[in-house]
Amino acid sequence: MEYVIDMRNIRKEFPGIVANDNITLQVKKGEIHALLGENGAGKSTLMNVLFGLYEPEQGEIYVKGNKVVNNDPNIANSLGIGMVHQHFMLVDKFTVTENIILGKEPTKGGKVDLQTAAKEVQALSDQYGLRVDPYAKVEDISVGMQQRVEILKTLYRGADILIFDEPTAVLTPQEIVELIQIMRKLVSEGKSIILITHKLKEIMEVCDRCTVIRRGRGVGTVDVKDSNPDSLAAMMVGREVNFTVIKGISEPKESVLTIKDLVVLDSRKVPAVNGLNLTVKAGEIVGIAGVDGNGQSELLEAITGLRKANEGSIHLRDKDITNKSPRSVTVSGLAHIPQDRHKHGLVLDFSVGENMVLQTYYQKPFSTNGILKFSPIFDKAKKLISEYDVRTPDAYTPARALSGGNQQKAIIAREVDRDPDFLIAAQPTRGLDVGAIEFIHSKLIEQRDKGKAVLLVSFELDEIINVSDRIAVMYEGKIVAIVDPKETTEQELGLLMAGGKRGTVNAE
Amino acid sequence: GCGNSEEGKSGGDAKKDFKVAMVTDTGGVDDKSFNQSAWEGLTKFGKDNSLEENKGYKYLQSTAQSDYKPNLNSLIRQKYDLVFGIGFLMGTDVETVAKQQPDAKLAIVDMVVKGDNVANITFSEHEGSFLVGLIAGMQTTSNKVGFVGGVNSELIKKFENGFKAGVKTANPDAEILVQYAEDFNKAEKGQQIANTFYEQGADIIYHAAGGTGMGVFTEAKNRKKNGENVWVIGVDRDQHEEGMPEDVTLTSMVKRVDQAVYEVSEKTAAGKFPGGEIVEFGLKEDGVGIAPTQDNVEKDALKSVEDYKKKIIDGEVKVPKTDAEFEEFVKNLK
Amino acid sequence: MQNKNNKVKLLVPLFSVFLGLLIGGIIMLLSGYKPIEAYVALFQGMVGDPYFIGETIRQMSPLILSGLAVAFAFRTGLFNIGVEGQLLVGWLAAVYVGVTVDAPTIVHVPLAILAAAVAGALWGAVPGILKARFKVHEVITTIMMNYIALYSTNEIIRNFLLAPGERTENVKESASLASPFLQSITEYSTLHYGIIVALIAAVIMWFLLWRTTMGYELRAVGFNQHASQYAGINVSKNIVLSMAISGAFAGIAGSMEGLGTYQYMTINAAFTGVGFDGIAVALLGANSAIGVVLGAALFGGLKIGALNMQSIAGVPTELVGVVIALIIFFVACSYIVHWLMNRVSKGGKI
Amino acid sequence: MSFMDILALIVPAAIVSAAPLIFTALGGVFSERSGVVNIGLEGLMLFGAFTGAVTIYYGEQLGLNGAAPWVSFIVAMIVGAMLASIHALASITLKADQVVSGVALNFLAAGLAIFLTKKIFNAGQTPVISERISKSDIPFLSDIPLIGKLFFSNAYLTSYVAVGVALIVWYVLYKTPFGLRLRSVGEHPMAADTMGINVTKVRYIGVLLSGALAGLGGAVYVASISGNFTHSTITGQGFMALAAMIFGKWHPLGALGAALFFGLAQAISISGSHIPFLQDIPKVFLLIAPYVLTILALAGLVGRADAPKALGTPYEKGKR
Ligand SMILES: Nc1ncnc2c1ncn2[C@@H]1O[C@H](COP(=O)(O)OP(=O)(O)OP(=O)(O)O)[C@@H](O)[C@H]1O
Ligand SMILES: Nc1ncnc2c1ncn2[C@@H]1O[C@H](COP(=O)(O)OP(=O)(O)OP(=O)(O)O)[C@@H](O)[C@H]1O
Ligand SMILES: [Mg+2]
Ligand SMILES: [Mg+2]
Repeated sequence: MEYVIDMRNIRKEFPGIVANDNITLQVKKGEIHALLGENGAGKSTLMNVLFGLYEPEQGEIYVKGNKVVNNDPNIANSLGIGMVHQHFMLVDKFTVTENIILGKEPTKGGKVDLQTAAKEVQALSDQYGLRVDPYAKVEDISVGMQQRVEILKTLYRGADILIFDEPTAVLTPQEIVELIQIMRKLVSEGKSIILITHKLKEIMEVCDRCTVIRRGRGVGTVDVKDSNPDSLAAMMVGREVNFTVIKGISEPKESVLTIKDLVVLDSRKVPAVNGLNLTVKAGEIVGIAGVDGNGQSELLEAITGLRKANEGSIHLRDKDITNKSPRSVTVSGLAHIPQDRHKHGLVLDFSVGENMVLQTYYQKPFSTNGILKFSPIFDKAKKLISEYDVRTPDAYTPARALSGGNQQKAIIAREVDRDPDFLIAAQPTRGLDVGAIEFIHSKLIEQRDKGKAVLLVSFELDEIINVSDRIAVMYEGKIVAIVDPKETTEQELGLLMAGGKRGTVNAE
Repeated sequence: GCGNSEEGKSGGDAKKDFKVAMVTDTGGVDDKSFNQSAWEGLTKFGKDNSLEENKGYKYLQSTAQSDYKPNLNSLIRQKYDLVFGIGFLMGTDVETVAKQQPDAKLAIVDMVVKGDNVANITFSEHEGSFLVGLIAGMQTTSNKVGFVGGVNSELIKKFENGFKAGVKTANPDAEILVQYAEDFNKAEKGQQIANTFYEQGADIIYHAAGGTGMGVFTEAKNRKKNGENVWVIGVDRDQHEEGMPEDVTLTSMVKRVDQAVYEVSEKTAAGKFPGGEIVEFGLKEDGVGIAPTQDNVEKDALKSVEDYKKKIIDGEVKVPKTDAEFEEFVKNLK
Repeated sequence: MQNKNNKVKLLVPLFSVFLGLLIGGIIMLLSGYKPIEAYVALFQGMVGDPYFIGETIRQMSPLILSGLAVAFAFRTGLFNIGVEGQLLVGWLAAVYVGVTVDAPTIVHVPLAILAAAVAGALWGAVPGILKARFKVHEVITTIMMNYIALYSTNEIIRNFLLAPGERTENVKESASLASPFLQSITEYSTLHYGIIVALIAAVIMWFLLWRTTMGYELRAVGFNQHASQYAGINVSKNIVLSMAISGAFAGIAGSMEGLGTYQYMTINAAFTGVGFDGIAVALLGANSAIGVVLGAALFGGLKIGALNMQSIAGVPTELVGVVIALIIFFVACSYIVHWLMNRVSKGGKI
Repeated sequence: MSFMDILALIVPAAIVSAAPLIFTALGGVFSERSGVVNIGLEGLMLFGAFTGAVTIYYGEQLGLNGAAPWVSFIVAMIVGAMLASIHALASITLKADQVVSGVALNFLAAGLAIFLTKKIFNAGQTPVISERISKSDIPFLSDIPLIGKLFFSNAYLTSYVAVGVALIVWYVLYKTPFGLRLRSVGEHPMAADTMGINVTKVRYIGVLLSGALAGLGGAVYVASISGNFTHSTITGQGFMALAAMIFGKWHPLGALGAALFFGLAQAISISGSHIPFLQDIPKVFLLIAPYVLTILALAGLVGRADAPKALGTPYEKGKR
């Protein structure tokens, strides 16, 4: 057998749904094998079966030629399989070292030998170029470093078959570049990798072969060098997909959002936004490009009233909304697709219908005199569900039961439907498949064309360049440059985001 | 659930048909205190009159205040000729039930309520406490004694003032420390209060504090083990056992609820139910007194106890019940 | 589908009660009592005749209210162990108004209940404020507030309201919930009009939570504070409000005792236990209004019936505590109940 | 009274009354650090007190003499762990709501303990035991000036055992592989699972240990303070231990400190009427002082306490 991993005819059911239906996946030694499919296609499920978290109803698994019964991550570990999960499996309050050695702790006289462990971690991280601070607490380190910790966890256990479930969804472009280098290095040492990603560009760049699944069934496996993004997308979705965002020329009008000399402190009381100026006009999409941690979150929180502005002013049209409550900012005509949909965007235990009126429940017709009116609420919800193609059994289903993509669509439906003057979209497509991305981009542009002002914050340079009419580069709490997307390149943006200078920069 | 109790010739003189029962307060029938004592009295009465337990005489236990009325009612509905409510907490319930069921005969211990069909049984705790106070006053070597109360109330005040009067009578120079735990069930509080008292030089503590008093014993035993000469005076019944094996119980002030229950039952069975009356059990009636275990009490103290017992019974000495009466009493001592 | 779900929802508690009684019976058997006789007495003592029905209903009223208090807080993400203390201050407030105010019944009773609600609400709001403002865990503060309530109410009675018998005066006739009529039809049980108040409160809780914008906000904050803040809901205000409303229910529970069952307040040597029982009632009733009413009926009935079981069959009342505990366990482990029910129904078919 | 005298009055008293709370709160730390809420501490402590009283009583009959209390501690720990296994079964294996299960445990323990007492002794309470843990001076240490009198004289050996156990728990939780695993299971059980840790097993151990320590707390209460078991021996101490655990931020040494703080506040409250500058304060204020002080301390100094992240959520493999 030439395959290190050979999963045959895997079937895995969840109550009411077949997540994997007769899927076969074969991975060769030393290759990077892509696993592609829409949101909810069953990729993570298949990998969890391989990792021993789920037991399949049917099918066989061969690892390095031997048939295995793998119903425990311990067995997977001993078979040399390691997995970097889509949602990180890290204990926030532990240090990097503690997270890595958990379950396989070196001891000295019955006591965890942290010193030796940290040394080992350091050595391992040097070997593969995975920069981490062994003594830092996980809650204090960047997402990129957290991911490197996840990788180290698998290497520490001697894994030679690594599963990466959507590793790049949460990374900045720089971090993605680093990760790709790391993956190459790992493969060059004889390890094999299964990579799940929605970014076709990444597949084209690093993968050798690609297996595509659709709605729980295998569509096929192709050699990447014989394919192209269009064909992969078509395989995955079952139809042609448009990548280039179709949009007309923007016709900016009056200023809607005006920010002057804004200073915002972060939770450690250090200025995260430091004298920022920005205007967004009606009928344009302004994209904010920047490396994570340059004050984007604090900026959005200050605009939306979730965080106090220490200096400066924010105006929505003529209205001063500086340090106004979220409610009054919303009422003034702002809508906000938040970055973290589970934390801010939805009350997961509320029904989809109840979530659809999260900011408007107290207004007519959803309530009168403090009494909720359910038929208008659910009528509205049903309308939005069908208009925005939110896949949910009905409006009464808890939001928790929806997939990430559909949760996101529900939020967008709610925010756009309020017909705001000004729309903030923060990482609106993170983790979504190409079909869903296409839909969301078209909605943003539709808003612009209706004469609304849109502020897009994203770590995806592709998205920023494709969707924005103007790009504001944010660095260390300031807008350091405004560039025209048609006249810039990813390289130039990357340089500016890293604090580099361009000839004449005029932050308006 | 009283279908099987035979409809009978009630009110007859024949003791065979006489049925008597009691309702305990939340302390339970074996609280080693007045509930238990009442039940002992009732049991003795039952045995003496060859009644059958649970048919001729019985008790019902209450786990909460709100159980009192249902329990009283339940017994009346089962046609008991006399029903005792044990403890002043049941006073109002007894009063209401008596009003609603004018044919029933009830008795309440430690409390006086309105109603012609209720016998009120009270005790002169202050008189008994006076006697143990005398002993404490005479036997203290530090001239300092203590009193630990459960919850500050009119009833417990009788214990306190009687005790203080006894101490002052025997030993006008003695200092008396007083503290209420505001709880009948917190042994650790009792222990801490006792600790504070002993630490300040008291050598005898009288407690009227139920379960809280267990902590007083604990502290005394600890100290005795470490060579200190300290004592506890028990309450309600002979608490000699609580003081063993270190033998810290000096003596106890006993309250003969059994005696009272027995007597009232007997009277009622004989057709002389003291309805509407207050039946007071004092020294004279042997309703209160010092415990039979007196080994640790000195001879002259015992003698003095006998003297004053007589004086109190004869009305020569009037023992104070309230703070005001105590003030008055002390003034007159000088 | 929906229908079947509802059926299961009802069957699980019923089956749990059955299992609880079954194991309770086994314990009785092992310890030498007669389970059948005991259970007959227990049942008789719950609903056997008008008197017992009256007592059971009377026992239910404060339990419904303390259960609602716990359930309401639970629904909004808070654990109120302080119902006991809120109940005590409510009791005192109701009795105070009942004793000192002169007014016609139509005014006096609502006024006294309102006083209880306000007192309970204020007492409950303190842990709410501490949580909203200082992030102090409400479980600790509510436990502490219980003790403070116990000692303070006792002291207030001792200093300002004392009547012979370590208690306050009786409330005036005009403030009393007691009903000679209800008592006479139930053979002089302690039944009073409080049950009506309790049932109205249950409807209010349901309506508040599920039909008003206030309830929407409270539930949203209970589930997800961040999203609530994002949606413009004032999180701190809602935490305080939730604790205050919960406390108000608890306070009214106190007025059941003060205006109905007792007509006065005693110096309490210990907690009444009604507040802690409320936790069990709320959990038995799955924190829903109707569930709380049913849970209180079961709980109150068993407690009252236990007295008769003791009286007739000689089984200690504590056994009912064991049975109640078992029932709560089985309700909580609905998983195993489902499994057993499946076994039984399958076995029945074959 | 001099300041030293006051301290000499208060500090030993605080240490004496804190021991049962310390043990029980440490039990709470084990359970909750593993992610299982334990409202049932009260019931576990109560049953421990019952077991302790019964064991000492029969130990005396069997002639164990001074060993009887110590034997009772071991028995109470075993019985406490057994009782806690019901909570573990319900809340870990059967995925019951942990609060509900804990509340049920409290009812069960109270009902069963009194029921059994009545069955065994035909009385509502156990007989008073003679063999107790007694106060004594700790040799040498009690001779240290100042400190010796405050911390090492006239104290129960069990109090020092409690402090020692707190240190051991700290060591176990923060220095050993088992501790690392237990905490990881309470923070992020799925992460632990993917690292090959048996979440169910670790949580069971956590809950059983909580039962053992709470049982010990109850038995120590009987052996050193109350001397017998009645229906009102344990009324609220378990909840105070729960409060101490949260006050101490789920940390063993924090719980130790909080329990001592409670003891100290209680001692001040009780001795207050004999301390010169506190004498004139109305009694009721002294009475509620321990509870008010706790609230003030929490609001002013301690503030937010972060519970273990996964506390209260049953772990189901493959559920997100
Ligand atoms: N724990 C679960 N319980 C029930 N159903 C589940 C569970 N996990 C997954 N599913 C179902 O299995 C299907 C496949 O889910 P899976 O997470 O494998 O998708 P995916 O391909 O990884 O999607 P994405 O790209 O969004 O990560 C989903 O549509 C969902 O309905
Ligand atoms: N708790 C749950 N109960 C039932 N189904 C679930 C649950 N959690 C997830 N699912 C199912 O799993 C599927 C995939 O969810 P998943 O969270 O992987 O989506 P996603 O797009 O990857 O989200 P994210 O953007 O957060 O990564 C959904 O279709 C959803 O139905
Ligand atoms: Mg996935
Ligand atoms: Mg995803």
